[in-house]
Amino acid sequence: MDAEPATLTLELDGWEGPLDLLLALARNQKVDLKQISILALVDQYLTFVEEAKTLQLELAADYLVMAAWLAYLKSGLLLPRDPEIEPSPEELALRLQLRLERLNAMREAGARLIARDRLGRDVFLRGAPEGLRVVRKAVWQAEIYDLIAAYGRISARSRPVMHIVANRPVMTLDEALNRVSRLVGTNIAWSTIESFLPEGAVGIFRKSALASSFVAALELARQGRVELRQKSPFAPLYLKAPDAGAAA
Amino acid sequence: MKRADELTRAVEAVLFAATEPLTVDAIATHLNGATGVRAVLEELAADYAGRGIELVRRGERWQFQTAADMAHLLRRDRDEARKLSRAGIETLAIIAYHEPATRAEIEAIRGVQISKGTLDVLMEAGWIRPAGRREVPGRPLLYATTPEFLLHFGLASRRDLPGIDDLRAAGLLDPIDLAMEHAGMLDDDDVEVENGDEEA
Amino acid sequence: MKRADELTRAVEAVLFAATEPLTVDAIATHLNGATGVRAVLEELAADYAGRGIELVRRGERWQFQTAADMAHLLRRDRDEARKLSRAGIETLAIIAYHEPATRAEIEAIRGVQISKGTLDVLMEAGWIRPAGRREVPGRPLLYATTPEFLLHFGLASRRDLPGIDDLRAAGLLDPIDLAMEHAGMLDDDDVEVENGDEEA
Repeated sequence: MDAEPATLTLELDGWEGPLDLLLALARNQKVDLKQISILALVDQYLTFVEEAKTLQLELAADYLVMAAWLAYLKSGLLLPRDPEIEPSPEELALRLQLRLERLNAMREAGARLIARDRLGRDVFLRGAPEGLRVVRKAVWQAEIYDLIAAYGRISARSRPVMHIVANRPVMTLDEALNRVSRLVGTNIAWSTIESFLPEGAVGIFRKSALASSFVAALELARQGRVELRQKSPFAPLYLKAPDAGAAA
Repeated sequence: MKRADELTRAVEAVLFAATEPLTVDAIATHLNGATGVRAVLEELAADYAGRGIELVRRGERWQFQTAADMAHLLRRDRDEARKLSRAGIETLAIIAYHEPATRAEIEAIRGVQISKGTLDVLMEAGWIRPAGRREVPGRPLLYATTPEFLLHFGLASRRDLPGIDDLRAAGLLDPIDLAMEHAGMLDDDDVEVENGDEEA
Repeated sequence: MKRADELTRAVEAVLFAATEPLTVDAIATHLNGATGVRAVLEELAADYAGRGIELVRRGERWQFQTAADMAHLLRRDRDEARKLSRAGIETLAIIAYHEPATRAEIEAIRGVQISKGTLDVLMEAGWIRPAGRREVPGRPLLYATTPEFLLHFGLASRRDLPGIDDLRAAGLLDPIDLAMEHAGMLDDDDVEVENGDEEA
């Protein structure tokens, strides 16, 4: 880092870009970065680039871009100040100095960090730790109800079972066909399908009667013996005898 | 802790970082031929006596180890509640009602084979135990419940298990389809009536 | 050595046997929910200060390790082959001192692009990790250090990073625009212009 300018040319590959090179040159001024002379730094950089050209070393483009920018900065700093030019050369110079300070700070911080007593290199953990083990132990859980219900389930499964079809209150399709075709003849206006169910039908029987009557209504509609109307799905279903004219 | 001199600190560090017990010579070599290592080791062993760490000699080699009476801390048991599987609870129920029972008998009653794992789990839970062998060809192992079984399920004895009649009374013996139908019918009825009201 | 009470001995034993640093909670859990572990740790750390073995805190975790000044006796340079490049060291320092930091921020400080490999190496070492995204256009990825970073470099926390207080006081961890404002050389309008110039 503290190499003389003469060796800098030879170690061109060692610089990580123009800022890195500038920092090395600035540190060569051997003053606090806050006190460095930006003009002197610019001169050193431009000299370095000239030398590299003389030695016909191939410089990366960013070194040349930086050289051009520094030459512009130098002229700005030397010429009488034009208040129209923004940002001012002084501002650009300060900015460059701040960047160098920051890079320098991080470079030094990195060096101090890496030189710390590092685990596995300078500081060691126990060579042969016994280790901590967590042994998972299953605690099985079941309730008395689960046990009894399980036995009930097995018994129900394995016990001989006699299947008896219960006598259920139903309305057969034939019954429904008779009933609906008979009633629809007596009713000229649109009537809901529920009005065709037997009076006082409740529970399972009412359900059965409704289902059978519905199928009966479809069958009668197919035969042209009844007309159906429903505004929308699940809306009440209306039945009526067909108009005399149409039926004929 | 006592202030330690440099040699003591060095011996301490070397032994701590070592991956195996070290002889006095090995330690001395590590410390560039230091002398007096043996005396330091004796002192250190006394220093650490009664702490959670101790320095011990095994033959000619020395090592730090966790204090012997703290060994139980290195292994921690953690209880994990786990629910018994359906096969597990059914197998347990059959053994409880029919004990002692062989595996073949359990399978005959369940109508399905049981895996070895199922009996193992019940054994691990401490609820069943081997109870001799049935004196028939093949001498199959018999299984019976344990006192822990009664304890866990809050039973004074196996006679407290509800009998078949009790199960029937509780509806636990109803064939499944009929029980479902009952439940289903009731639900449907409720829905029906409501819909009717809404339409009206 | 001082006589130690049972909790102290237990904490000592558990930490000594552990293969990785432990949090206060992890120790307490291992000791079946013991309380007062933190106080015991502080005491133990003081107890061991100046011995060849030390009890140290790294982030939220505690561990025993050899004393740093014993390094000359124990140093092993096996890892020198994997020596970090200068780019790697600087990138790590920038992330550690500025965390969280985006790649663009790292590049702005270093004045060069960083190759993908540099971040990969640091990530592979387990010292940095992605830490969300900065909510600005492009939503760039943020990088931060890990608990292993503290462990490896022997830091109790990021506040222990060498010289971090001085750097912060000197404003060297602030972005350049902020420093320019402090210097009274920048109005808001200039910010845009500057960014373009920096690349020059």
